[in-house]
Amino acid sequence: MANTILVRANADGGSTVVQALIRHPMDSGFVKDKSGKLIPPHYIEVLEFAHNGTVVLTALWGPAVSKDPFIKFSFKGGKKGDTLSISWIDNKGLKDSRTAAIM
Amino acid sequence: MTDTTPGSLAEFLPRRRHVLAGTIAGGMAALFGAGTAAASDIVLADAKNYPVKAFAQKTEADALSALFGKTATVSPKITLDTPDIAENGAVVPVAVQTELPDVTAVAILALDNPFTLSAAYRIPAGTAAAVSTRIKLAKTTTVVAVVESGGQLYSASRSVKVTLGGCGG
Amino acid sequence: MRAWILAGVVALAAVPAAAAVQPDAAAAIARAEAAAQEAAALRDQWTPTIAALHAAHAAAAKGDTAAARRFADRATLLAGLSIRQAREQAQLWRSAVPQ
Amino acid sequence: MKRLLILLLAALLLRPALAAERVDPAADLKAFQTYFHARFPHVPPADFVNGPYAMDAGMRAQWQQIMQFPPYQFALDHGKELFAAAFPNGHHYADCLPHGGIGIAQNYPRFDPKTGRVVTLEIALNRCRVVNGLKKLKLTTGDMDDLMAYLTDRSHGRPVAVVVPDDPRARAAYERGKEYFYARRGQLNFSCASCHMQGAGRHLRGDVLAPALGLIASFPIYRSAWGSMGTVVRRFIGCNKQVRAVPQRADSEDYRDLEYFLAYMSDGLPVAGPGARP
Repeated sequence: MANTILVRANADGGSTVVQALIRHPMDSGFVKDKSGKLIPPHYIEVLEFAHNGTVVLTALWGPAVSKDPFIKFSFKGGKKGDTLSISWIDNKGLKDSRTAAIM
Repeated sequence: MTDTTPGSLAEFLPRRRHVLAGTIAGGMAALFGAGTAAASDIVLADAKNYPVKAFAQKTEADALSALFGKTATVSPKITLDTPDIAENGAVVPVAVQTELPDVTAVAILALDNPFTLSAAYRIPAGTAAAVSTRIKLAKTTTVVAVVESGGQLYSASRSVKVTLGGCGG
Repeated sequence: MRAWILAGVVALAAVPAAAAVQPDAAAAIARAEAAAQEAAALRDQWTPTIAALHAAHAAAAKGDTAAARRFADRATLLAGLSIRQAREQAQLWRSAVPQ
Repeated sequence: MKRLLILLLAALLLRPALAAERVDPAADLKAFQTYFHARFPHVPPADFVNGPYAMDAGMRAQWQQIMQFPPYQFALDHGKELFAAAFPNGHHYADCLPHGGIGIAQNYPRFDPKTGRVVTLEIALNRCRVVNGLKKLKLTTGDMDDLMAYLTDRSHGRPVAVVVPDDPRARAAYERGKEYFYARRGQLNFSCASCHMQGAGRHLRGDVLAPALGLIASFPIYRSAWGSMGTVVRRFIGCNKQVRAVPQRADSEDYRDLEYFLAYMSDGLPVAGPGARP
């Protein structure tokens, strides 16, 4: 699978601003396909960000989060070159993770 | 996945601030490349505690009860930023921010969606009590932001008009 | 624009009466196909024309000749309207250009 | 015989009338842009490329939030990879295009004097594939969007500079595109102009109709209604269907010429693609 996680983490005056975009259909279970059949729910349940091994945000998502979901938050600390790791797992057990350097 | 911890988020919050539940099987952790172990192991552990029930509720009270085991009071100290009219119900930007102290969680609810709870965030110490995300709205609805601060729940709400629902094609 | 839709609606309403005549579905479908081809050649085929044609074929395949004829006549009529539109617009479009 | 003579005579008589409608793209361009500037005096000329967001403050605010991390980012990254990847024969897309394909999107569509046809950048990419023994890509969705997102991004901010050369075939193509834009079609009897000139800035359900001026400069777009990327041809097909007209083929002369006309009408405006729309 191609990379599903895009992340921008910028250290800025003692805190780090994180923005991430995840490629995921986030099917709600309420939308029908062309043949009129309901597309079963398929969505990210948990998304986690960790900075140097410490969790800085846990997102618990339901099917009402938009397709290709976006999240923005910030945490204290973090400097250029530090490692941020991002992982998600969905309701079908699919998962992905990646690390990014703070800019 | 089952909801192993009723009223989960509240208990679930303080418990895991630092890395790695020792309960994770080494084999699972090995699925991920070196260097990414931290978040990926935790995500697996948290997935076991995913609050399925909270995401299946149809009212604000039921969702909050399932997630936090308590009810919220309205607070002027929460800023909820949503568009007045959503350009497309499939992608509605929502930003929550608060000046309340000791924030441990933020939740976003859409009262007229099929299921009320859209997203919940666990906010560890050191993380700003401010998140922006994008959610789907099925129709015109009240969006509620809930903040857990000092063990209490507070909320703020805004109405969002939706002309093009987020449930259709 | 409203006149067009109105013309379409009025004409459509008139169709069922014609269908009361004992149908010759094959001939009606052939007429509809010819009209649709002419519309296509003018690059102004309407989607409802194609939908009506499909419905006519489907009805004919099920042996419902009355319905087949009704749908075919509707397709012929819609194609006729689109042909008229295309011919008129071949000149009229210029009047919409800002000078 | 007599009838033939009459026909000939009639044809001769009609000629001056046709000649009076001389094709003058430069004059059209001026009239077209003047029309929009007069209708929307508060919209800065370069802002027309932002379509509905130039007309509605509430929508603009949402868009600006979404653009913090635009949903086309995946397409852009993937497009960059696709563009850089070698074909099985070792050649690249860059070998087929002027300036290696970088910073050229503002010049498309172009009139190709060899074939006498209009060539969009999408079609140029497909030609490159065929020359190198590969199958054409779909012109509407998928890898083509990603490639276009990347190439358009590399022209971001450059003024659209589409040329209608002094070649009767080019002028005819331009004129056909113009006709396609202004002629009403479909059961709803709408032209492109009905919505994107007369209707520009008005609300249609939840949408604000984008002005035709600058419309093309934001493509390819990530459209929330699609939940994916689409080329301008994908949008043409959608517009045709919305007015209940059977769409043309994606590589049809009609769409090439229409895109040619529309792009020329946006000459001078900055390339703003890839874009995000509701």
